[in-house]
Amino acid sequence: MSTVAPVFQGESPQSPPSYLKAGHTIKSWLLTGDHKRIAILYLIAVSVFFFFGSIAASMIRVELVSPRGVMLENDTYNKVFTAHGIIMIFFFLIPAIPAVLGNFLLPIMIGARDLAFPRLNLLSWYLYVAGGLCALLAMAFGGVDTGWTFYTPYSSMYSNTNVTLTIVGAFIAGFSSIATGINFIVTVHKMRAPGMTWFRLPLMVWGSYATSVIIVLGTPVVAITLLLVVMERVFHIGVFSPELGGDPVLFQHLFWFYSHPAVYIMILPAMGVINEVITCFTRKRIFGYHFIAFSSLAIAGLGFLVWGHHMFVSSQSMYQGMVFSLLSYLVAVPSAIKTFNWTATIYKGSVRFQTPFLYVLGFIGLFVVGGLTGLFLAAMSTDVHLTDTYFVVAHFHYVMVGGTIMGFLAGLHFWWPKFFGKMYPDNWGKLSALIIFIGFNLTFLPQFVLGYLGMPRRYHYYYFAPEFQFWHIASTAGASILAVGFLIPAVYLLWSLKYGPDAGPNPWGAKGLEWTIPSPPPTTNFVEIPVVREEPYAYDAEADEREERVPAETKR
Amino acid sequence: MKIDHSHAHPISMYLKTFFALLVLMVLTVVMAFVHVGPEGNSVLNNLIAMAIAVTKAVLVVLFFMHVKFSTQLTKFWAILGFLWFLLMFIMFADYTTRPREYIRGWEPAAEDPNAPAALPQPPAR
Amino acid sequence: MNFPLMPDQASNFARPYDALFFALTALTILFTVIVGALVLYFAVKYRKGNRVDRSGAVESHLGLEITWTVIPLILGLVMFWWAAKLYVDTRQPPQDAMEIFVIGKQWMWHAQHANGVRENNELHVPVGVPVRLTMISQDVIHSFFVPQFRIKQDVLPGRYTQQWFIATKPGKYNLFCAEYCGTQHSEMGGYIYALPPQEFQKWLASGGDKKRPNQPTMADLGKQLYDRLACGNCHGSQDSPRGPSLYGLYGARRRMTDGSIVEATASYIREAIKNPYAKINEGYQNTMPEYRELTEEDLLNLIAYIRTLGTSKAPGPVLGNAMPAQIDGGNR
Amino acid sequence: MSMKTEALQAAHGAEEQPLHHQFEELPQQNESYVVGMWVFLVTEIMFFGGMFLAYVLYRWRYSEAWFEAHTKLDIPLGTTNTVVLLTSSLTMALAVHFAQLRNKRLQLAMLGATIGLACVFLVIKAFEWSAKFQHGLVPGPNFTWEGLVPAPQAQLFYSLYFGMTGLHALHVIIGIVVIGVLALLTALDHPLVKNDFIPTELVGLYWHFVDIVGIFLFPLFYLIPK
Repeated sequence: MSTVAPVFQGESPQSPPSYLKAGHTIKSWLLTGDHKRIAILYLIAVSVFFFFGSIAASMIRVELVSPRGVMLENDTYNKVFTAHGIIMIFFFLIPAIPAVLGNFLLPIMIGARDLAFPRLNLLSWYLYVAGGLCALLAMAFGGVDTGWTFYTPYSSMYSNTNVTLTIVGAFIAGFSSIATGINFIVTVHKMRAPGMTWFRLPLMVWGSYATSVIIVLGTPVVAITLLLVVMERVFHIGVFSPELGGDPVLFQHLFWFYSHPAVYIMILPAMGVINEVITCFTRKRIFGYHFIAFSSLAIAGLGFLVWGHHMFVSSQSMYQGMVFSLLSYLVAVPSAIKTFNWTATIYKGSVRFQTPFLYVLGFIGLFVVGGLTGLFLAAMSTDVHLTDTYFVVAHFHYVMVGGTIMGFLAGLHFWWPKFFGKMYPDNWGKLSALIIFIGFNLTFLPQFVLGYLGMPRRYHYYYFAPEFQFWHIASTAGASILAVGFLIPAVYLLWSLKYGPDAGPNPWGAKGLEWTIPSPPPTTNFVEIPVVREEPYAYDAEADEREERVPAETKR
Repeated sequence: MKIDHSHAHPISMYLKTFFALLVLMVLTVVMAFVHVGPEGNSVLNNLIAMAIAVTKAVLVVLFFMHVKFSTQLTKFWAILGFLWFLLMFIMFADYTTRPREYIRGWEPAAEDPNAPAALPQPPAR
Repeated sequence: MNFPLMPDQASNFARPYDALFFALTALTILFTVIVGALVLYFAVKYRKGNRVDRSGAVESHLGLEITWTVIPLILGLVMFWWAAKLYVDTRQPPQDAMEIFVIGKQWMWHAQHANGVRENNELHVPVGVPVRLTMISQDVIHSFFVPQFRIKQDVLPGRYTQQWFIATKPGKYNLFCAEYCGTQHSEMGGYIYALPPQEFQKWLASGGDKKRPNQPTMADLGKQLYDRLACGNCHGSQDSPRGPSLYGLYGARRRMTDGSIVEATASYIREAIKNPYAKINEGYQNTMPEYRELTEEDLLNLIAYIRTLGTSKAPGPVLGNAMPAQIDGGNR
Repeated sequence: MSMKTEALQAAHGAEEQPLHHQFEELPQQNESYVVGMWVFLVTEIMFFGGMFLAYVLYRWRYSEAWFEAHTKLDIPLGTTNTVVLLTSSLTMALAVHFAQLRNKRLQLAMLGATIGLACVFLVIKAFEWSAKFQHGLVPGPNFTWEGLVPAPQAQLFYSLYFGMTGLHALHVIIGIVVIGVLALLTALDHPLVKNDFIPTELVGLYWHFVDIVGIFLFPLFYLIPK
């Protein structure tokens, strides 16, 4: 989006210092109100949690190589997969894109100096860290073995592990994401620059807005549900245990009322990132802007009406199951719309195969598989056989890892030069994207077969059915490739911070307000609030090609 | 909007609202002891109690919380929460239809002429 | 090491299930290939510097949008209908199904045949005969899963759930617990043996694997318990002032003190023993003690015995699968 | 839009409401805070909503037990408490009113009255609860129930009673702290609240929400028809 605001070409002497240089003390970071610094704090924190979660994942994969296990005890294994689930979902996938990329970019994209409530933003980071520490403490000292779903009555009456502390951690982290959600909603409503109408917003902002709405409407419900579990556990007063007169299925209803929409909390921001990256690297306007924008809201709304498809075998009534199955098919449509629109966006573009775009290609491929295998689970009778098996595991990893993490990496590679003003080696980036894509498919395609064969999830041993072993070995082999794929970016991104060439304000030749300001941006983002006069994604592939202008693509 | 005085409303508005709330308060207590509707059926009483509570809440929201005088945006968010809460009641589709699930054949197989003869007969005595 | 691709088709549900599964698989592959091929083709054809016609690109096209909204929608609705129909079948056991009772507990499956034969972590069923499992859990939620039969049903504490199937092929199949239930969740499994009917008959008559023929049936055990607990003191062959008779109770409709009509199903009787105050027959006081210490196995035996005391003449459709307290409170 | 903070303040003198650095103008700032508070209240509604849902489910399932169990609650005390809460809502609304008029003395008086009424509410609640403790109506191993309806169902009623009124009381306590801090800052002319009625308005919104929860809890627990 071009604006009347002056476009800086690098840091000129009169421009204010970058946010990275606005103070060097630890205090200036830990007490900052600057959304960009908070985003960096989040980036560090979620990376740490991703690391812990990955360690747990590796332990699971190694353990399953043999039908009788390799190194872990029953209980340890249960604690490890619970740790993997809780860390990855509550402390990585949910905050990853909104709190890192969204925090950094949302105000800049709409032409604001900061989020509406900077102090609340900082508070949300502290809540996140506090919640994460609670969960880590619980896992370090004794562990927790309920699975991330905390199903009652196991979690409330039977488990002898640190359930309470873990729930307190998830509870606190919930308020962290609520704080972020409130901040984003108000910011999008009230802080847009003049001329930045709703339909000029970058689609990532639409995605973040829809996500925030889900967070605000859903998270409190799981918070109260988990609180009720703690009450039942600690005081033996409760509403879920049949011994106390309750109904354990009520927990599942309340839990999935949030936790199904939570899937969209994880995937919608990633879809937003894809819109930004795909337009830049095809030099095309997005195809079907309005359809993509409204499909985000449709997903956010419909996503609240389909939670029962997690419960087809839970003994909920057959009639309720049918309603939920039907609605689940409806929610598949907006996702299909997005995918087809992205495909049409590439048509007649001027495609540049650079690292972020490779991640986008990976995202589309994996998300399509992940989304379509969701149809098996929304169909009532196929779900009966496949639910609680590795098919489900494979399905949601395709959506969560193939979708959210690919989206996160695409965004991280796209905006890394904006974050730090440094460029990473593109060839290493491409290599890692390729390795991740291959490793991912090797890991999780076999799990579809395993699930169909009947391998239940959360199984430590499978000596009852040793024929599963081949597929487990294949999966573990893929996982080791995937691990290497994740390590490479960690290395070269850190390397680039010190040794990377300067990126300049707009290394990709991208449109959007964030590319009109220096990299890294100054603390107040804009010297003067820009006035937006153009439609979003004002790319022109034809003109680009005609001029045969090589966009400011950094050579290294 | 430059001067804060423009936000202020007359004190009488708050007092009137408060008075209305007290009246409704008395009404709801009285109605709890007056049975309405058919014998053995408390649906109407419950509806009345909830209607009064909702009215009170609306009064508080409109006047004490100034939503009557606020922007469209504020109104939207003020309404959304109360509406979305109602969505959760979808789960009653489960609880109300559970007993409707028709399960054939709880009779002992011995009395069932269709029972396969080769099968073990449950003991008949 | 072998590379299995699909589980055996060993029940009546397996074939129709697999038809749907493969239809969905075909759909998945089709759309993945379409989208993948288009994306790659466009990306390569329109790569930077490649001299191709780029004119006339549009940024929206209502016809296209409607096309790719409606086609997935229709396909989705077809799949929904197909799957829902199949699902309804799996939830409705035929009337003549043979009954087996299953109790899940941390961490084993316990099965009881009506004639008293019991098995742990194994279940023998006849081929070609509809079998209905009535299941309950003694502690946490478990899930009864037989991949080769394509069936799975959660087993809940405090409430009976059911599952039915017809085994179609003799053999040995996996039995898993599919709902995470604690430390030895992965070892809470075993095997299902589908036997030809005659063989099954023989197996059952010989007292199962433990070879204890002529052991007491479930109803016998129930009778013993009934006598030991002296239930007959209040619930004799005639209604007494202390309690109603249990003769002809099973399946009968009774009026409760709160005016509701309750149908005496297994779930109701279980609740009435464990928690007698929940529903009280009209004309009686709640003088019955709570028999909370009875295990699920005891309860099933008692119910089996009460069933032998006769059923009402016209049972009518029985409502099941509801929550314990209001199960069969039915007509709210 | 391009008016800068300094220019605004210069034009209106020190009396002008302060403009925070991330905002461009006062109406934008004021509405942002109010909308933000309302979005927070939406989360509060959903938070209490989960419990209300459980309440409705079990009341519908165990309606008789619910009626029996509720007869042990003290209707006069519950009524008094709800009136106390309504009155505190009025004083809070008046506190906002005087904040808008920049009448610091009356604003502080109204905030003080609100805190006082909130404390009265808690004291009455404490009396109610301690009576339940004495009668063994606290859910848990020591729950004692003599009545026609099954003990587990009555216990479920009291679980939800203590859970919901407890959560509500927690909100009242938080409210007392927040109002106390607000009064302190106002008394000290702290820049956060000086010449700005929005903080008082936001605290007011929160307090009225607590009142609304009370409005619903009262008939749901104390006035259950047969």
